Amino acid sequence: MSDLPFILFSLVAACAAIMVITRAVPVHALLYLVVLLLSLAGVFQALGAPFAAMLEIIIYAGAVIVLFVFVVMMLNLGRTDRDRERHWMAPGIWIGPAILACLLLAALCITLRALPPTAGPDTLVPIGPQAVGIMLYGPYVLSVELASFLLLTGLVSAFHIGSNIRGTGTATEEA
Amino acid sequence: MSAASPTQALLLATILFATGLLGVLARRNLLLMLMSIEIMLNAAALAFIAAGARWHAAQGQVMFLMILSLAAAEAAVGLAIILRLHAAGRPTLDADTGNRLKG
Amino acid sequence: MIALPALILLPAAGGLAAWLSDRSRQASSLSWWVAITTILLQALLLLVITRTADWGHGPWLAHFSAPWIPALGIAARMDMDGLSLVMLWLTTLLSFPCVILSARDVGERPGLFNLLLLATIAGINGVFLATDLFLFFFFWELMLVPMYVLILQWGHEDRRRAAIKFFLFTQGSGLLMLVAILGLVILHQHATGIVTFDYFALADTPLMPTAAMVLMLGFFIAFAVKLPVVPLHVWLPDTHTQAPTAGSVLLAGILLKTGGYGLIRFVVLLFPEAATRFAPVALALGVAGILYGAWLSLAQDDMKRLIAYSSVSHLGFVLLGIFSGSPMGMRGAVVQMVAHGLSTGALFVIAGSLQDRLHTRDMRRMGGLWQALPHLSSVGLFFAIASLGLPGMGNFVGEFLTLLATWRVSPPMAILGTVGLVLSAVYSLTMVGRAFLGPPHAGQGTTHTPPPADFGPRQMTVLGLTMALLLVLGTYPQPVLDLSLPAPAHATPQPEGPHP
Amino acid sequence: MDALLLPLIVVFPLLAAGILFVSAGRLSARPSCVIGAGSVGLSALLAGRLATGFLASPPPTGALHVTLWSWMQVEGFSTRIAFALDPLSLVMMLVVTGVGFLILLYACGYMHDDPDIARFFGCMTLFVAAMLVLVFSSDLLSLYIGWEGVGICSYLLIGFWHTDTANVVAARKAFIVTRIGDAAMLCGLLLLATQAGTLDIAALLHIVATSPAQLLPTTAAFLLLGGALAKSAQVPLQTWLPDAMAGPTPVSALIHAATMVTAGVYLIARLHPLFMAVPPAMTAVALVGLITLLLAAGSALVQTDIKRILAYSTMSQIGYMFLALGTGAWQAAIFHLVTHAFFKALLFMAAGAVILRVHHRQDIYQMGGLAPAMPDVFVAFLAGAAALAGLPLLTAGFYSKEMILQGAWHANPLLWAGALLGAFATAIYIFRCVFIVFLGTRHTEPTGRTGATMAIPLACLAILALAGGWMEMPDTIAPVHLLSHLLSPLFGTPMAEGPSWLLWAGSLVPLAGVGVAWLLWRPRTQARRPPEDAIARLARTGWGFDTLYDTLLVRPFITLGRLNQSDICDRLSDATAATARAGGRMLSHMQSGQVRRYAGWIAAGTVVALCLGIRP
Repeated sequence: MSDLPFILFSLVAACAAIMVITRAVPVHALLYLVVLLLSLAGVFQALGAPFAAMLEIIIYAGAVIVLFVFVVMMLNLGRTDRDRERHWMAPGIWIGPAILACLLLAALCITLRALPPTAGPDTLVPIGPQAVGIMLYGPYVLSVELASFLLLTGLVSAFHIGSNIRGTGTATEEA
Repeated sequence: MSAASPTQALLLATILFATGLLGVLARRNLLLMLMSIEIMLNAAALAFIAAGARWHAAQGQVMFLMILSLAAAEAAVGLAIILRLHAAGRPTLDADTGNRLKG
Repeated sequence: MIALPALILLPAAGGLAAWLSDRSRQASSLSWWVAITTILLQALLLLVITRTADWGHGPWLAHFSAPWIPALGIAARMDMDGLSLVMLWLTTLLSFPCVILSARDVGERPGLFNLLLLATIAGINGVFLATDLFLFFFFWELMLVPMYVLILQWGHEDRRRAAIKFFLFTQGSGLLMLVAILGLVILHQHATGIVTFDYFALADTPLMPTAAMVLMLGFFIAFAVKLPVVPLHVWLPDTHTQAPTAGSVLLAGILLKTGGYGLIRFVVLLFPEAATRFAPVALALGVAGILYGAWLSLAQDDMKRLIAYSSVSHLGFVLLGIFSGSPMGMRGAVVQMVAHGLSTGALFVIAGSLQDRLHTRDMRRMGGLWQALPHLSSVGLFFAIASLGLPGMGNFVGEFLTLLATWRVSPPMAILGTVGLVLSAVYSLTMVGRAFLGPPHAGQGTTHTPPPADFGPRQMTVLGLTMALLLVLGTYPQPVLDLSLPAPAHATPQPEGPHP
Repeated sequence: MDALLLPLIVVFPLLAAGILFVSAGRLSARPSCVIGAGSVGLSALLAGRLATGFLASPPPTGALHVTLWSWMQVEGFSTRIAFALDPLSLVMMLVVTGVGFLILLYACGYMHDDPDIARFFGCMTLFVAAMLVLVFSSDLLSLYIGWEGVGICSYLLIGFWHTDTANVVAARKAFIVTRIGDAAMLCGLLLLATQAGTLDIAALLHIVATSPAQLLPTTAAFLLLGGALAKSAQVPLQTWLPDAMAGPTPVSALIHAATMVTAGVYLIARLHPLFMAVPPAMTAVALVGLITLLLAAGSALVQTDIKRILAYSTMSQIGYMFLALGTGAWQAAIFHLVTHAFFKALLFMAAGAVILRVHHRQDIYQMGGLAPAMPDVFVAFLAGAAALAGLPLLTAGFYSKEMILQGAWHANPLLWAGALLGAFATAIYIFRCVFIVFLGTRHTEPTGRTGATMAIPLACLAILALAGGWMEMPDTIAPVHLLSHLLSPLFGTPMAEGPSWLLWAGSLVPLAGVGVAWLLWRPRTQARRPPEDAIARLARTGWGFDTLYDTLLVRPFITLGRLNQSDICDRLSDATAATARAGGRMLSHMQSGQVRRYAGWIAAGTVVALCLGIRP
């Protein structure tokens, strides 16, 4: 197995992530997010998780991003929003968060360095959907149920929040 | 040795997580903050996948599934809230005005 | 002896009765009569206890014990020695001015007022009797809460702040004491394997010097806040100033004495070695209290604050006596506590009456009251003179004995203490001069359409008796002196003496 | 029988005081007088009875001991309320009750119209009782009861007319200044009690005689001296006495001339073996006496208030007594104490009679030429003045002062010279007063008349002031030694007399003084007011002691106290509370509701947790 795809996908993912958080126009950011997710799918593939890679593409890059796109469309953003966004992204704003993020990065890196050296096999053996499926519906069936509950609550709450959106705020409070 | 080692994948996850955090902290637009959170979730997912690869265990991908469903639910609810706020007269989606709980 | 718990239950029950009698709203003074009856019954009960006590069979005079929480070694154990008896009598005597003079004039909800007053008295009685540390702590807290409500409900203009300050200081220090109690119990358990809160058992705990010092400090700080010792006295002036008259009397007269009692019973007797090592610091604190209290007392314009700071000064002598390390000092401290209770209690009655009549405590707005209120003023003069330690009054006996005991340990401390006596003359006479003597204040007499009422027979009788007690204490203190030496903690009393 | 009489002498005035206080103003003037003066008169009668019995058959031990009850008895210390009658207390008892009775009788007339007369007599009788306790006590601690008791009575009586702030302040000052001395004395008592375990005077003196070092006598003597100085208004604690003249005149006569201020003299005489064991203390006593007598005489020379003249003269005369004590002439000190009680009480009362008739004016320059209007008072005052000046042969003051001068000569001729200078000044100032008040032109027309209740005591005291000295005479004149003989069991035989020219000097100097006074202030040369200069102003204000104490002690103390009125400790505790509150507010600011900030805190926390986690 070659390590070239992994490195390529990793570089793309990192660059795409940085592009996502620096875009002034949400749609651009979304596009970079798609790039990020796709390259992450590649990384997964390289790590021997084809099932996860597929899910990443289908659900994330597919369903979730579409959700985002719909919302951006409904928000009806324009030039003024972009200008305001630029204004919000003045260089000074970045200092504090950047320091914090760098600190976190450093801390995590040191943690990684402090891990004991890997004693496992050098070669990666792909883990197919079958193994995942057996695991899911074996010992982890309860968490599957939980996940389904979570999705259900997400659905219900999204529906509730989003319903009656034409009326004013007070209307929902009464509901 | 192979470059696609779980350790390097973890390094990538770390970088992504820090980038996502940077986005959450620096951006005032709720939509962008939500996207940054997606990045962070993905970083966590990547860490799980890498760990699964390291130990040859399927649990990593199981956890990925969990994170996936969590991200989906979170995106759904978050976007609904954004829409709601927008509809209630907050067209700028400024997170810093979120402390005004009233619409 | 079953009378000991009765001494605690009686005021509590009387208080409830007073409260209930007020609820009927038939006669407004009914609850007052109930309270007076309770106090009288208490005095009778104490007389009976004194008469039937187990004289001549060792230092402990009466005992009571009943199981309470056996699993934790907690018992409702009470023992009375001479010291307890003296303090109980002081409590009983001072409840009379509290109830007869002050509680009569309570405007709103007199029933609740009487309930709280009597509950505090019940707690104080318990503190003076309990020989189980858990029970002691229970009573210690019991006497604080009603007092807090008293101040909060019937206090003067700045009562919220004062009440909270009082509560924080005393409760915080009480917590420290609880920690010390638990520490002692745990150390005792480590040493002997028995969990008990019994005073006499805990007194025999073998302790490392460091541990003993730490535990002793826990107790010391709790009682030092109550006494009060100087850096910890800050709650006292505010509380005394803002409390209703009965509250001030009770606070100054008895509540502070629980601090002195605790220092004797639970610091010096429970940790003798640690207390001896700590004595130089305590003596210095005592002298600091004497001088600092007197100095600040001199600078006050508010009459009640002046008296409050003078309390700080007087109770410095108590600390001095307790830690002088000799029985003489201990006896002097007890006499000083009794005399201070009587004289300062009476002074607070007078300050309270002045506030009722003139609606101010500010001495800048008084002056020349003697013409309008000759009785009140002469009584005030008497107690001011008593408080400056004139020989022949109780205060002098206490001060002299504590100073004598201190002189044996450290003459410089005793000399500084006598400087405090000079200052006490200064502030007492300044108070008298500013409030009672001199030309009448411009704002008074002329503009007040009815002149303020002077003390009537009721007040004069009660205060006259207090004066007589002070004089007797000053000229013939021997009974109190004989009683006042506390029984040693190691002399375990017999569970039930031959005389029940 | 005598053992019962002794306490009764104290009990009568005490009882009277009790009745007068309890009646609380319900008594009118006449019963108050009867109770007040009557009780002291009864005491005086009993005292006379006791004295004759004592003189006729002295007790074998030299003193009559009555133990009343045990006051305090604790480990290592015990004290009793106990009385003892020995020659010294006998003399004092007679002075206190006798002069006291005369003054109270006088007060009946003087205070007749005062609405608070019951309170006045209550305080006066209480004072007499306390003074008797002081005199009788055979235990230093019960003596201390009387000691402080007379102090508080003095306070009450100086401030008797309490509507005037000045009186109240003067009373307070008197009590506090003496209280400073009392504190020193208390320290002395504490020291003695610690060292000896008892404060019984006889026991203490026994220890002094056997092993004086046990008592740390130097420290003890100086501490007790502090108390005596304050009580007897000697330098440097003398500032209270002139201000104490704010009280009614009988008070000045009884307390601040005849009895209380001599308590210091009594104390030192009572404990004379202790002082004799400490020569530096003796020197100090003598020097203090000399300095005081000169300074006070100087002040008296320039005063214009008649009562202040007498006050300074009292200080000066007590200075003589201290000088006598310091030179070991104990009999002389007590003799002068007695004669001084006679003539100074007389002077005060005569001055009071004058003041009453010139509408409560006290400035001598506003009087003038009063002799024709009130010849009886003039005669009385003249008798007192002559005795004070010590005019030879005829007056009591001459004999007692002569004895003191003899003692001073024996100790140190310089002391003698100083005392003689003082005698010269004394004659000048008192006759200045006589000439200005009673001779010359009249500035105020006197009204009224001096009643019998006031005249009789004046007459009695005038006789005593003149004839009282005949109980003790120098051998050169007549070998009469009644007092020395009486006191000899205590003090031993007095010293031999010096050369006879001492007597001549002592007789001529006062006469010279009177002559000088006549030259300066005889009616024809009387100036309206003397020209002021700096020294006169300084002397009039008591040589600046007041100002000194005020700037050095009182003001800084008060100012600092005012600054700290709200209690720095309290402020500290408030500051703690404020800090807690500010901290809470700061933390509540963190709850801003801004999502990004929360996220930031979460991230920061994560970083911290990670840093803590990776630390091995």
